[in-house]
Amino acid sequence: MSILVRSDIPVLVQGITGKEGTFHAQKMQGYGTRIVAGVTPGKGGDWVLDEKIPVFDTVRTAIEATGAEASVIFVPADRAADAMFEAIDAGLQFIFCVTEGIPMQDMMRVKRYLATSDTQLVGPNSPGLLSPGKVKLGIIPGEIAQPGNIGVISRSGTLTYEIVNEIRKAGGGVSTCIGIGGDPILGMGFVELLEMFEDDPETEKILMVGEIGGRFEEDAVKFISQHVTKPTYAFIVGKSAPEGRRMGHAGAIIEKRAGSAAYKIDLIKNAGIRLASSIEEIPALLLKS
Amino acid sequence: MSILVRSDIPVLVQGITGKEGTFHAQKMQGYGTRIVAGVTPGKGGDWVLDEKIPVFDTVRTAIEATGAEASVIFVPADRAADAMFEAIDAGLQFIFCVTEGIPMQDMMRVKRYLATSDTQLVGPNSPGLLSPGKVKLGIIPGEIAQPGNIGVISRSGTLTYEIVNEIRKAGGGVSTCIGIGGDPILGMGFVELLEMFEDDPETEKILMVGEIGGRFEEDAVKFISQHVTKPTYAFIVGKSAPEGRRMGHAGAIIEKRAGSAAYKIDLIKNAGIRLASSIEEIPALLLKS
Amino acid sequence: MRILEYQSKRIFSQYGIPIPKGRVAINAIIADHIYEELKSDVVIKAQVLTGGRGKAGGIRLAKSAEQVEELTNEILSMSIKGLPVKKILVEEAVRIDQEYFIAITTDKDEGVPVLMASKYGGVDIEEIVKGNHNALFSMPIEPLVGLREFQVRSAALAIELPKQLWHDFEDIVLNLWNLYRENDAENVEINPLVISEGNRLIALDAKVTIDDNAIYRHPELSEFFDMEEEDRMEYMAKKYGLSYVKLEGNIGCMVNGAGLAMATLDLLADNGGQPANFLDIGGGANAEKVASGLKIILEDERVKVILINIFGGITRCDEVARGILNVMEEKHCTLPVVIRLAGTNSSQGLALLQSSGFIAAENIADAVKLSVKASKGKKR
Amino acid sequence: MRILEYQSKRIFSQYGIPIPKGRVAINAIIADHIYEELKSDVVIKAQVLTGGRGKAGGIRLAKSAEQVEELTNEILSMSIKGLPVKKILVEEAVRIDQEYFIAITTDKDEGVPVLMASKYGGVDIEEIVKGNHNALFSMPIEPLVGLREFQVRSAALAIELPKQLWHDFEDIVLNLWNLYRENDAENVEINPLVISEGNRLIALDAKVTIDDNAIYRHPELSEFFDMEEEDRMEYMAKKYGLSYVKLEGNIGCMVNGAGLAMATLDLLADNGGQPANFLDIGGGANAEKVASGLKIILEDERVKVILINIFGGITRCDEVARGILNVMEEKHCTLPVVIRLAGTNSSQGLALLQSSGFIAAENIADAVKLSVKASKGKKR
Repeated sequence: MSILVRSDIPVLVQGITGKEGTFHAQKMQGYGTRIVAGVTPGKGGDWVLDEKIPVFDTVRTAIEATGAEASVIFVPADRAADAMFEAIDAGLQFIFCVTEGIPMQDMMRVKRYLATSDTQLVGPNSPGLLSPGKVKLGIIPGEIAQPGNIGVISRSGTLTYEIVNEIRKAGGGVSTCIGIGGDPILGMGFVELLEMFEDDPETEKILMVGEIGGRFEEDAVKFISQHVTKPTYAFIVGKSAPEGRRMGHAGAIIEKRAGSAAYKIDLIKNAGIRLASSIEEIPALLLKS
Repeated sequence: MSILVRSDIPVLVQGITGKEGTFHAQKMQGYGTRIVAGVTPGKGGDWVLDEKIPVFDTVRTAIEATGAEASVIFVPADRAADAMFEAIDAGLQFIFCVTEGIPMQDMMRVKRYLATSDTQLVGPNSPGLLSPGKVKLGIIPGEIAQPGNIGVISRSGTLTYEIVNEIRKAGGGVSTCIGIGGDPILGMGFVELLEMFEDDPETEKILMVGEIGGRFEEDAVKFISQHVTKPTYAFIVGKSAPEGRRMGHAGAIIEKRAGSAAYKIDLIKNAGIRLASSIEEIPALLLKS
Repeated sequence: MRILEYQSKRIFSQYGIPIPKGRVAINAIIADHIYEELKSDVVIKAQVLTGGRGKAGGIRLAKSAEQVEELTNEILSMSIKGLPVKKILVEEAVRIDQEYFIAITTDKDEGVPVLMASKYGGVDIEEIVKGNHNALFSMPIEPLVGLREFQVRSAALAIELPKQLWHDFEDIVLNLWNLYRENDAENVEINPLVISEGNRLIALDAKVTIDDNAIYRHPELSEFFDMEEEDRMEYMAKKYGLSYVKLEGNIGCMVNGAGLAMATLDLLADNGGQPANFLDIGGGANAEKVASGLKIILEDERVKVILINIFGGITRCDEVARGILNVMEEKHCTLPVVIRLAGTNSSQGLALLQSSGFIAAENIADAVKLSVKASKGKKR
Repeated sequence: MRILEYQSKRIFSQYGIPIPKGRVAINAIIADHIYEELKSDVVIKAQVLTGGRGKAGGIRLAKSAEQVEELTNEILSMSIKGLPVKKILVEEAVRIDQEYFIAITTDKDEGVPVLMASKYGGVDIEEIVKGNHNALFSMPIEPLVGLREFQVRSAALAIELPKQLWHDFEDIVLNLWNLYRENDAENVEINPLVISEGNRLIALDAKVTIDDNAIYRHPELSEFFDMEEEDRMEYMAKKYGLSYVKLEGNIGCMVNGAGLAMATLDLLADNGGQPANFLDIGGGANAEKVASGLKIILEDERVKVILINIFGGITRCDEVARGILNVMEEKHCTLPVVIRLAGTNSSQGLALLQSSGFIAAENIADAVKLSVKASKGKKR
């Protein structure tokens, strides 16, 4: 089974009639995911995906009619916060938000509203979740991974594809691969997912792919040191990135807490987590042990 | 012991340098309540109540210096919502808000913020709490009640004084008397306090004083029927009040759910709760049984 | 604070909510002038703070200058539910294809705003809702989040609004929310919101009620507070920060605290008395406020006896006594006055009043009985 | 989007935050005109999007028309941290009794705004804070509640602001919050906020940064987006919705996804290559967007080889190939181009590029090695 969601979870797609929504709803369905409904305001009553999947105007009506428990969001950035509010309000268990470019203050408010609910949010700017051979929510290409025992969590989209693909080419497989999203303000972080991988019987090793900026990796390292017993591996990108631009003194003061790649790599090494120094190294490192 | 607060709880007074704040801080102190600090923005560093009680600019600094756990608020209506936000943010356990006339939308926001905290709010527009011979927080005159076994909860101020005074004159006594406040949007309702009275070893009978409007009494009757084993008495005022003014259709639709005195009285009678039909009747009804 | 339709529409218009063209008038000359300006049939609408204007004949269609004059004069001579019509709104007549009800009101029990909508607008929505719960869409609004677009769409779906109008509807309802939020409204209501000419949404009527407790921070709204539309005594009471409601009887009541005031009224009724008013002077009233309250009662010519019932807590009885003495001296009041003082500083208060000829009562029951007795005596 | 001091101050002034009198100038004639208007000594301040202007001599006091002319010409001929000064702000010189630092910024880790204040304004606050944690007051703001008055008072207390100025300070900071909130700012900062003439608070400097993702809903701010102040390539990238950062090397990189782009840059560095830029074309880029990205790289004369690394997910490799072909034909590019395509529709993409003379790479490692090799070859 995948972490987080069960393989037969009924899924709705917000923004299903848009170009990306349609394309990826098809891909998900093709992979075996139970797409049961779409939501596009003003398009309620239409049918999509070979006229087999009903479209609704609101998330609530979609849930009432189809029992959907999770949503994948492809709504454009200017309406995506509202789509998340709607999904949370309607009581969905899981939201995977693929949309990128959501205004930061919108996302702050979504996150606070989320905290008052039982909904779990992955993203925004997340490629979603792929459990090879079982279920796919989001946009991770299905063909890049095969079933296996490695759990992958990442802040990136394409970098994750690259890595998972290399692992596959080297003969390795993945239990679940999940992207928490590339934005600074996110729903779930590494920690919650590390906990799930630790508890997941199909996962034997965990790979964390991190980046410069933010505190996600720092929190993760702390959690791994204290709570994760499975072998854990890390890869951090951004070593050669120039210092980010300042938003003035206040920004610099705040950002100081966040880490450079060097700082994060030090933390990881000091915690005894195995570190890959390049993409090429990853498959060997994970598969030899 | 009083319900809700222990007798030696350290108390700060927000708005202590105002006319009412000073007057009632003195009265509370005279009654034996442990007033440890006052808060008036801009007056930090002053001393009041015979130069024995320090005044602070913020609730946080007051707590740090004195360990206050509860606040009684006398701040004017236009600043009272902010005073509550500050008290909640500072992590006080209890707030008793005496101020009346707070704008409704302010109070909506306070109430939602409150829900994210562990603070318990009584009021606004509440006379506070009096546990005769033990502790007094708020403005209930100390001399009107003597210690006893009757727990009194009410939406009114002066009506409660009247009733408690009549009980005293008839030889009866009170365990704790508390006013939830006369406003439509309040912190604690009857239900939470009924539960405490039910659990309070010093309370043997409970008197609830209700009014027209709102759903407090309806909720209370349901709770009493299901959870209260102690003899419970009720008195409802507003039988002769004319129908409230409408705010338009929408207001009327909403208000319909709220009750007239006749509706509430019916509920009470049907639930087998003993009802006093006038103030005069109350002492006899409570003391004979 | 309730405000008149034309005032509400002025605010609507500031918030970009479409309304019919039109203006307010106080006589037929102005009404005719507006009619000429609008170059269309007009609707003439009585401006009074009550519902049921249509049924009472206070909303009429005029198709000529003669009709405008005639109907204006007719409506301006009416009283609706006891309220004299002093102003009319003259508006272009709008073709109505469909009528909806839409409101943002306050659910005080839950402490949240509520978005309401119905496809049965224009008629007595309360009655329709009573008979059919599905006729009304209702959704709470999280106070810290505010109205969200998806909630507006849910409403549009529920009232079966044609989809090509969803975008305009979203604008209108979000603006209605901004109006509610930024003006400390208790209630904002459009009934009916109409589809006109197939594709335009227009607010044909407008109701706005502002939270009295918050008026201090909206000085720009005070121009809407129209003394002429209010009862004179209620206006005075509001001005002094007192809570006053006119009733039908002859016993003028002044009490501190709403609960005690209601209990006093109940007891009066139980004893066969008829209160002339509800008057709560609130907590911590000083002599001046007491005096204002008493003056309002004295304005009421129906009053045959005055009952003052004070239980001092935050209010001090000596202050109350001082207020009473000041007014009685100034106004040379000859009415019987029953006074009951208890609680904070009551002995000082009673001492002040001792030599003034008031009827002192021991307790509330006593006070009520003495008042009822006096109210049944001879006229002043 | 960072905006210049004079633009930030224009917004401050819209929000009622007091600033010194003054205006922007682009030459000594205008500067002198402003000096004559102000009838006071003036401060001439270089308008560039970087800190350290003071230390670089970009902020100067002028006490006469001659000085104004001289200093204006001097400053307008400067570059500060590589940025040429094209505009100056000429402001009345203000007496400074005390300097504070005040900011509302965004704590992205916690997802909340933060109110910051310090009594050590005017100098390098970061350094002071590093040495002394008590030097900085910092308090999170609940996003759904907004900044509360008590938080502002807590700040005033922490920075030991004289109490007679608390009321003005509250107004300034609450307005700063409104500015932050209503304009989708990431950061708003006053450093220093000064006490002048004993009792006036004035914002001597102003920094405002707007969230790039939210600029679409603030069309009124677009006038502040000053192309001349931006790097030409960064400006183009922003226009096309691409994420571009100029670097020091000669390998032009175009990658989809920030993570993969960073990994590519890291690998280039590991292999002794020097990237000329970071360029993320984002998710789901179409041929047009790809073409725009490529054109930006081609604008950069330092570039000796182009590395295109695409792992198609939401992005389709055939679209990418089409975009590349269009540009290459249009621009007659003769640079070596290393292309690596994988994932969604990669075989179609490779087929399209087959006959075009690009260097095709198997994987990222391969692509990087080929690019580094090409970058060390002869000049174009």
